[in-house]
Amino acid sequence: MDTDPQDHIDSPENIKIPLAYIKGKPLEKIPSDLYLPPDALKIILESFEGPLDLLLYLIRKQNFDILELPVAKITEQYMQYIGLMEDLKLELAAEYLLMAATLAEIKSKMLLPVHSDLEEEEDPRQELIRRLREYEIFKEASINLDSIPRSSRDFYNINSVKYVKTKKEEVPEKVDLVQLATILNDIIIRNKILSAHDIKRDILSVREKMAFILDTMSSEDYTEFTSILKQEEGKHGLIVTLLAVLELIKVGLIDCLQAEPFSKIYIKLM
Amino acid sequence: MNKEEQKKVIESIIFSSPSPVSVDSIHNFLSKEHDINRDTVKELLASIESEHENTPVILKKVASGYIFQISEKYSEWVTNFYPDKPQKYSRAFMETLALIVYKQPITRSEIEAVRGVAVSHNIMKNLLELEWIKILGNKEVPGRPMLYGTTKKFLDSHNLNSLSGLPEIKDVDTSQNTENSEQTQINLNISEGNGENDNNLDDFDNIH
Amino acid sequence: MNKEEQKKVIESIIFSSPSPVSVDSIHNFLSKEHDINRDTVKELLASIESEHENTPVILKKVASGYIFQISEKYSEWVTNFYPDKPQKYSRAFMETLALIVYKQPITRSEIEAVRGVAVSHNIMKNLLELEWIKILGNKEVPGRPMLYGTTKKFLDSHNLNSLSGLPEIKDVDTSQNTENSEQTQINLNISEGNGENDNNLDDFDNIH
Repeated sequence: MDTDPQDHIDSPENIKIPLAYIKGKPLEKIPSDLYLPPDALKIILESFEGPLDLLLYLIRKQNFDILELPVAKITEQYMQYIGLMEDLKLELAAEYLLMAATLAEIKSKMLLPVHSDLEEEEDPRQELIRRLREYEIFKEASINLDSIPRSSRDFYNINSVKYVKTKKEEVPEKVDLVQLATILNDIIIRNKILSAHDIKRDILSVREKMAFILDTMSSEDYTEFTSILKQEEGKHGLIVTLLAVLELIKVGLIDCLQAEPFSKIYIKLM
Repeated sequence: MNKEEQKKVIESIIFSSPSPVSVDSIHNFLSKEHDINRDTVKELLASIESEHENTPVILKKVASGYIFQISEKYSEWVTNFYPDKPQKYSRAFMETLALIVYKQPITRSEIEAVRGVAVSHNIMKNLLELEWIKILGNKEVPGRPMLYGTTKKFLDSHNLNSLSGLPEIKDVDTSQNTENSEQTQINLNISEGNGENDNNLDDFDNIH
Repeated sequence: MNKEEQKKVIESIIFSSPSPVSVDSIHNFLSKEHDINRDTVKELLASIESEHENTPVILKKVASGYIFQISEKYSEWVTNFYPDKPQKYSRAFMETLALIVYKQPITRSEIEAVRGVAVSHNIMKNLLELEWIKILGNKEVPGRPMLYGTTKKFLDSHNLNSLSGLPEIKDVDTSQNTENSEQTQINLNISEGNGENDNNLDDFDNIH
């Protein structure tokens, strides 16, 4: 690391807050004589569940009252953490940056002189305080929820005790005859496409087919896969079309839907 | 078939079942061939329950019915017998679950609003696969997002009869509630819906 | 821990296990904290076994160890309690059946030619066991492959008097038919063949 992260954390007016606890001992700064692998720090920083979690941590560690959120201090510390995360090239979720902007906005609003005629105006911190309190409640609830007895962890159900099935007169399930007819139709249609003849190879390239698909397809409506097949292209055409579709899905240009295995496949432009 | 025999049939059914067995399903089954009423089934279950009281195997009533369980006293032995540690769920998983449990019916974006981060697809998939949550319907707002709630299986997995058995949560301050009158309304709509959900949602109402 | 307690621990372990528990694994576990030898474990198991002898749940020794099982006497009740799940036929099964129904008499390789994939042995076996299809004879081509067709039982179990009661299939365009003259021949109207088993054979005879 070229920048020593402790510069960010230990600015003089800050109360020391541990970065993390290692074996019960608070890690307040990164010891300069000890090489802390960036990966380890990454894990510490990644353990926050999001910007609200990070803010709550900063508030709680310093025994601040949420209701009297010291925005200036918290913002500064928050920005230091963000800086640290950026230094470590952690992929910063957009939510962290959004929160940074929110904090900056609140901070600047707090600096504006309060007009006596605007007394009714909301405290700019109010919404954030509400969100923090709400998040804290559910964070706590999740911890409590995790601690109540759970099956196969704290107690054990006795289920599925085996038994020897006695023989029953089995009546086989009927097949749906209409479905049977539809299936035969499908086979015949499929077969038509597959059994076409005399295709000259090399005529069809996957690239070309991709272009064709992009050209003919709409981004509004889904098109059924078999409708883009050309009978004269036969089996080879089917394969090339399938490859083209797969390729287009891979690069994210088209969207593909299939309700269940073997059902029709629908595609549309993204 | 005398009562002792009936009890043994009921025991066999509960032992062999992969999930808790409801009074109704036992009653439906036995009444096909015998003249037996629902209250008698309940009496028989109570009798089985008391007979097992001080044995390593106890009969337990949970949300979706009756199931045999290793008694608390011997659970620790069982835990120690198996070298594999039971699955631990991530914080993100538990927080998402907590929001669904306490704020159901809730949409994914409502969960995200409280947590301040996106809910991963995997967590929702996992919860749905565990059958701890289910889709209750769609919220009548643009986009008609899906509304999630907990299932009986979630309660079963925590030895609960209803949501009211869960730890209480602190009140999110009252300003929040009035602001969210819309949600209360949706709540009502769903509880009118389908039979099975009713209990869950009623219980949910009780919490608040 | 006295013997009674040890028995209860063993019971709990076997009850909670999804698969049989071996004497060794019980012995290893108990001997970690207690002075117990392998023979004692076996004695305890024998004692548990005899205690459960006349209960609905018996202790059973199988190859890999001990497991609780519903006693034979109550197995029938349990079997009846669980209604058979309706069987779901696979797509491959349905396609094979469709071809046999509409294109009979047909050989296996003809089915494969149309479907483009091999027909699994299981599907043919299954259809024959259901007695929905039967062997009508051999096709007079090299190798004399067997020709399959449907049975009266297939018609009966689908409430049909004759094959003409089947849903019609859409007209396949003619180019296909002419091109595939062999198939057309086989095609030769089964719809004429009415109902009775033997008609199938008659039709078959007519073709050749």
